[in-house]
Amino acid sequence: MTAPFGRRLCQVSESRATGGYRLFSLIDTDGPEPLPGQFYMLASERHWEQGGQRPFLPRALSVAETGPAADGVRLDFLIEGIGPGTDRLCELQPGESVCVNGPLGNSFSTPRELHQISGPPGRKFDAVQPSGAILVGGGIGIAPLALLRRSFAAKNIPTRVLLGFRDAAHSGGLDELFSCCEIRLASDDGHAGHHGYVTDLLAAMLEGDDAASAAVYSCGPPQMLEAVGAMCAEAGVACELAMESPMACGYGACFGCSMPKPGGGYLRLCVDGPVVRPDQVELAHA
Amino acid sequence: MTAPFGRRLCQVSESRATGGYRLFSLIDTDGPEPLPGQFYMLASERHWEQGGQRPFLPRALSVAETGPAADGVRLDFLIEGIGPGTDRLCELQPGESVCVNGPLGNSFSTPRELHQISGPPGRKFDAVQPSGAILVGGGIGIAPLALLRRSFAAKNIPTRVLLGFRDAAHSGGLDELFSCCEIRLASDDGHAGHHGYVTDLLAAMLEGDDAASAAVYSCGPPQMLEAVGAMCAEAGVACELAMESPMACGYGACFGCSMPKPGGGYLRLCVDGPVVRPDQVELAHA
Amino acid sequence: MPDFCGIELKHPVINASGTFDAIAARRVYGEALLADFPFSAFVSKTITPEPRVGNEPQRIWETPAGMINSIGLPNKGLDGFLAEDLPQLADLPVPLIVSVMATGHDEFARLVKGVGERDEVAAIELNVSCPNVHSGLIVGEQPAETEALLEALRPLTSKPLLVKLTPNVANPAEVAAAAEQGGADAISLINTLKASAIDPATGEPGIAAGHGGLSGPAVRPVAVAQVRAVAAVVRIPIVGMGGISHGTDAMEFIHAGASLVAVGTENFRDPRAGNRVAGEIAGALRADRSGAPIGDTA
Amino acid sequence: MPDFCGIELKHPVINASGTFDAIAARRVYGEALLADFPFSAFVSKTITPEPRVGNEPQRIWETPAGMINSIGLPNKGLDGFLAEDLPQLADLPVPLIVSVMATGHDEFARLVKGVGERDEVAAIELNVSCPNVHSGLIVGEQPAETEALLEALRPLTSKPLLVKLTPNVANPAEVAAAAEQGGADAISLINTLKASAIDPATGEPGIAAGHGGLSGPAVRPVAVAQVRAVAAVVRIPIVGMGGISHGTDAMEFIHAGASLVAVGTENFRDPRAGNRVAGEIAGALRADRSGAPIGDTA
Ligand SMILES: Cc1cc2nc3c(=O)[nH]c(=O)nc-3n(C[C@H](O)[C@H](O)[C@H](O)COP(=O)(O)OP(=O)(O)OC[C@H]3O[C@@H](n4cnc5c(N)ncnc54)[C@H](O)[C@@H]3O)c2cc1C
Ligand SMILES: Cc1cc2nc3c(=O)[nH]c(=O)nc-3n(C[C@H](O)[C@H](O)[C@H](O)COP(=O)(O)OP(=O)(O)OC[C@H]3O[C@@H](n4cnc5c(N)ncnc54)[C@H](O)[C@@H]3O)c2cc1C
Ligand SMILES: Cc1cc2nc3c(=O)[nH]c(=O)nc-3n(C[C@H](O)[C@H](O)[C@H](O)COP(=O)(O)O)c2cc1C
Ligand SMILES: Cc1cc2nc3c(=O)[nH]c(=O)nc-3n(C[C@H](O)[C@H](O)[C@H](O)COP(=O)(O)O)c2cc1C
Ligand code: FES
Ligand code: FES
Repeated sequence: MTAPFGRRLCQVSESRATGGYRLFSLIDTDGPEPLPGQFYMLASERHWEQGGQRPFLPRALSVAETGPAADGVRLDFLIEGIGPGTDRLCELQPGESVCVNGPLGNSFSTPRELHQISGPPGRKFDAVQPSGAILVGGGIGIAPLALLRRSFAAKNIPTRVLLGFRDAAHSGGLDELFSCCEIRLASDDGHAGHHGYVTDLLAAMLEGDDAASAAVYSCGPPQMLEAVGAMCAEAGVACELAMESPMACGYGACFGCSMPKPGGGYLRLCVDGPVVRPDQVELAHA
Repeated sequence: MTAPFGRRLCQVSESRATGGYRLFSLIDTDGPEPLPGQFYMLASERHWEQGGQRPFLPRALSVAETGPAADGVRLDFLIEGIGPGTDRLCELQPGESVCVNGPLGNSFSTPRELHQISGPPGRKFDAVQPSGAILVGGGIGIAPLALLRRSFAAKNIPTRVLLGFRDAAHSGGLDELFSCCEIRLASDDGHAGHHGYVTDLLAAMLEGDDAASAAVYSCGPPQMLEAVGAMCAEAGVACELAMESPMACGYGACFGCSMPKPGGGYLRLCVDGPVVRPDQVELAHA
Repeated sequence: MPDFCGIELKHPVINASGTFDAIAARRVYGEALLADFPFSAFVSKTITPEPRVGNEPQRIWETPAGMINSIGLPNKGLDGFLAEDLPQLADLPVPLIVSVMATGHDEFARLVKGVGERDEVAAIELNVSCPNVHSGLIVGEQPAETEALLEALRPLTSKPLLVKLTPNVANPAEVAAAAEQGGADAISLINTLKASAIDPATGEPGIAAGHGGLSGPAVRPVAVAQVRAVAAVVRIPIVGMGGISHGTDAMEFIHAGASLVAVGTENFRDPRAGNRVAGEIAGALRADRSGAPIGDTA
Repeated sequence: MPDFCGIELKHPVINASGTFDAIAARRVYGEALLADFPFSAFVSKTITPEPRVGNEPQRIWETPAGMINSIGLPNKGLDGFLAEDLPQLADLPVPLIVSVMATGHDEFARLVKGVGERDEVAAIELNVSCPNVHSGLIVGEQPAETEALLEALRPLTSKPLLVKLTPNVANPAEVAAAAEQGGADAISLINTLKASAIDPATGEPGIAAGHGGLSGPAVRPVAVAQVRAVAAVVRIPIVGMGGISHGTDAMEFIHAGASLVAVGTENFRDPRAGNRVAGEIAGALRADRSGAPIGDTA
């Protein structure tokens, strides 16, 4: 499946606040349904490129949910305003148009696929039947995991969800995107769930009997992904991470999104990712 | 009377379409009441300086009407969208804020003042008591004449108003700004009033007995101002023109708004104008 | 149908080197890319004699109406390019221009010969924004160095040689004239302006390398001035670039004396920018023809 | 309280030459201008030995995140400046820096002597973006020309001499080092980038002179890179400018090595930009102090 060539205009159908973040929906009349982990390059049609300062380039956003709409596909994005680009996208009003390029990038594997790829001879997880998925999200990084969870549910893949938040003001999307599923929460300030890091929850889970046959999927701040990657490597558990890097184009044109590879050299996160296995990248440099 | 130092934010209280143009009002809580002929440098507070292209500099607009408001002074502007800056100002919605610098520039003289300045010994109009004012406006140039007419009315200066428009789509501001006064219209396409140029009406009027003792005030397209200036010089009638030139700053800082003077050299239209007598500038080069 | 150095092109818009990877784009967009290929000729990313992995990230930084990049010319080297990339680029529906850079005449010669002998290649662009390892000088900053390089390379291929100028000089027209004198068939300009930005969060440069090259609409006025200056002194055709986002921008370059224009940074914002700008130029030319006469756009 | 070449300043923000006319502004804004003067020192528009009326309009052209100007240095000449402008500028509540330009050593000497002997003047800025009528070379493009000029002028006054560099060179640091060598007390940069734009309505340059100088946020990345490069080679203080609109922009220059910053084009958008940026810098420095350590900003 490829993305439609070129950027197209999609209308905003909804936009609302959720726990410090915003959730907005676009109606895409021309693109395919995206896969979990894929992203879009977005820029508001108006008041993006006129004026004297930033933003200038489009911004990468993971699709958090999708579904059929009357006239195409609905795309939901969960967004945190941290600068001029995300601030402008947080302001989107229903009826406004957005320049859209995508869906872009690769997508998450199923636990079975991941075990096939990740399992070199001698690693303990490659023989067993995968016992299911563990999704580990932090902050705004919960976005791509929402769509992943639903896709696993549709495939009857047993899935456990661990989400971490800094505080109540950074717990956006929780109710909207994970309403009908069992999740375990962690929060830095203890306002909900475990008082501490979501990786504490993962550590406990990785001590379980069936852990080695599970597959871990994670998205969140770089330090969290580094920890998750290290814990999975230690435990010999298959793992995929959805990562971020600075992106100008999103389709392999600019070479700006490079991530160091363990053996030297770089991969382009936009076309070789954004979903990578911990052994594909130098996590400490990310 | 000086302008408040610096730019300040003023709220848009109204904005509506009028015959192809827009008329919008700002509430200025800090500035003085402007004089007829003065202008402001305006830029929308939001979506002006963010993004990758123009507009970048503020835009000059003449004040078309003013009056007391609950919390300061109401400023009305009549505007034609002809490029990125004016287009953005045309989009202003009530409640939005605008960066305002002004009132700037000089203002129109009364016929008596003008006769005193313009009348060198031997010119026929300097001895007589001025018979009144003739206002000649073209297109968007009618804006500063609206306020001038009302100020002359308040001073009991007899005033005749001649306005010209290209066509119905370029007749904005007419009803709003000149509702309660007697005017003669001309239109290039004959949709209203005299079928032809407003300068035809002026020519007829300058043939009248009392013409020499009148004072002409004009604002409009450069060719029209050149014609008005020439006709008044020919007829020996005192005249003031409100002119335009490219302005980056509006307060004498950039030297971008220069207009050639007849003897050589340039004046800065923002501080030495925008109201000038035809003998102060090389009209053919304007 | 512009004729450019004997190459017939469907429209006057090509891509700027290093701003469109047709191989990656084909993976992303599939065959629609070829059906609707945005450029009338394709310029490769600059290749060097040996493979390069490119610079350490952070490599890009957004700036007012533009961006800084310090990508560091990642490429597979001459052999890797010929073996792996060229066959795929040969599939494109448009002529191929290969951009090359080296740090000495011998190395440059190896690139020009290796690339020039391939039928898939229509022309070669010499990226001269590089130091000469022998003189230590940036070739494209010195008229004499540029002329000497062209004289050395000119006999090695019958393919058109374009020279891509650096804008970071006091007098680009002198360098262009030297390139023409040395035998160049066309001049392309501008490359990026030397630039830096400081990350407010750290007080350190936002680009890991400390500085990089500025591109995008911010540089367009500099590019238009340089194209005008070069057009005043050379007779060979000019490929104008630097901040072209729309047809009106491209028309600035055409009026300034460019025969072709190249779209660079705008590709990142709109993958179909090439096609779009070509259509906008056609519209502008139609409007111009119906009104006042404009400069020669052949 | 920055100390700049022995001049005590209230804050690190001055104006860029030619972007604020304090005499005209006082007419427009009255005594409020003096009460709330936006700059910690005032730099005059560049004066020349003889009066100049300036260039034919159109003189300015808006561009993405910036503008082109070709004003042509209108000024009253040395005598007119001393007689008419200096007494009024002496009223300002801040030290005065007079910017001067000439096309030869003798003429430059006349300006430096004439201005330097006046008590109202705290320092002199040499605008070297001008041709030397004898050599035909632009002084500020040539390290040797710049050094020779400084050596000629240095003995003529005890006032601090600032050298304002042109950015239209391959290597501004070389010119800065030559200026320091010649006896300059400070370097200011950048002046405007050579630029042009075509009016879509006519196909002709929007600026009557054909080209002019680019300023505003668009050039900031170029300016920051040049300030970094110059700071790496000189020990004298640097006045950084080019596209400063906000305190964060100014902080880029301070981190890059500037002691003072100058606000230029932003004055056109906000007459109080100087004050505002000074306040924003103070805020940023406070925030920096409470967090991670940053570079020296003295
Ligand atoms: C594949 C992918 C998926 C993503 N998915 C999501 C998502 O679902 N939701 C979401 O909220 N975000 C997501 N992001 C992150 C989002 O794209 C960034 O937050 C956004 O690009 C920031 O832009 P900005 O203008 O708001 O902030 P910027 O000002 O660009 O700031 C972002 C960071 O960039 C750096 N920076 C500062 N100034 C500059 C500058 N001038 N130029 C360049 N960098 C600068 C700083 O380190 C700053 O912290 C995703 C990113 C990627 C790559
Ligand atoms: C004292 C004064 C009073 C005024 N009063 C009014 C008023 O009451 N109402 C009103 O509607 N207008 C008024 N104007 C005119 C108004 O300021 C201009 O129409 C406005 O500045 C145009 O800006 P823009 O961005 O919309 O158009 P621009 O794109 O700036 O176009 C305006 C003209 O500028 C030229 N131009 C094109 N491109 C550029 C460019 N890149 N940079 C610079 N120039 C370019 C062209 O010749 C074009 O026709 C007044 C002007 C002055 C000086
Ligand atoms: C990310 C990026 C990579 C580039 N890589 C190259 C390159 O490999 N070779 C080259 O000659 N120019 C390269 N350039 C310069 C462009 O070809 C072009 O000259 C410049 O960006 C100006 O055009 P623009 O403003 O339209 O981008 C690169 C530019 C960018 C932004
Ligand atoms: C309208 C205008 C006039 C200028 N006049 C002068 C001048 O007389 N002398 C000078 O040294 N620099 C002059 N400059 C350059 C500025 O001092 C400054 O170096 C440049 O504009 C970059 O700063 P900015 O981007 O903040 O404007 C002028 C700039 C502008 C925009
Ligand atoms: S974002 Fe441009 S190559 Fe990946
Ligand atoms: S508009 Fe700047 S000096 Fe008149």
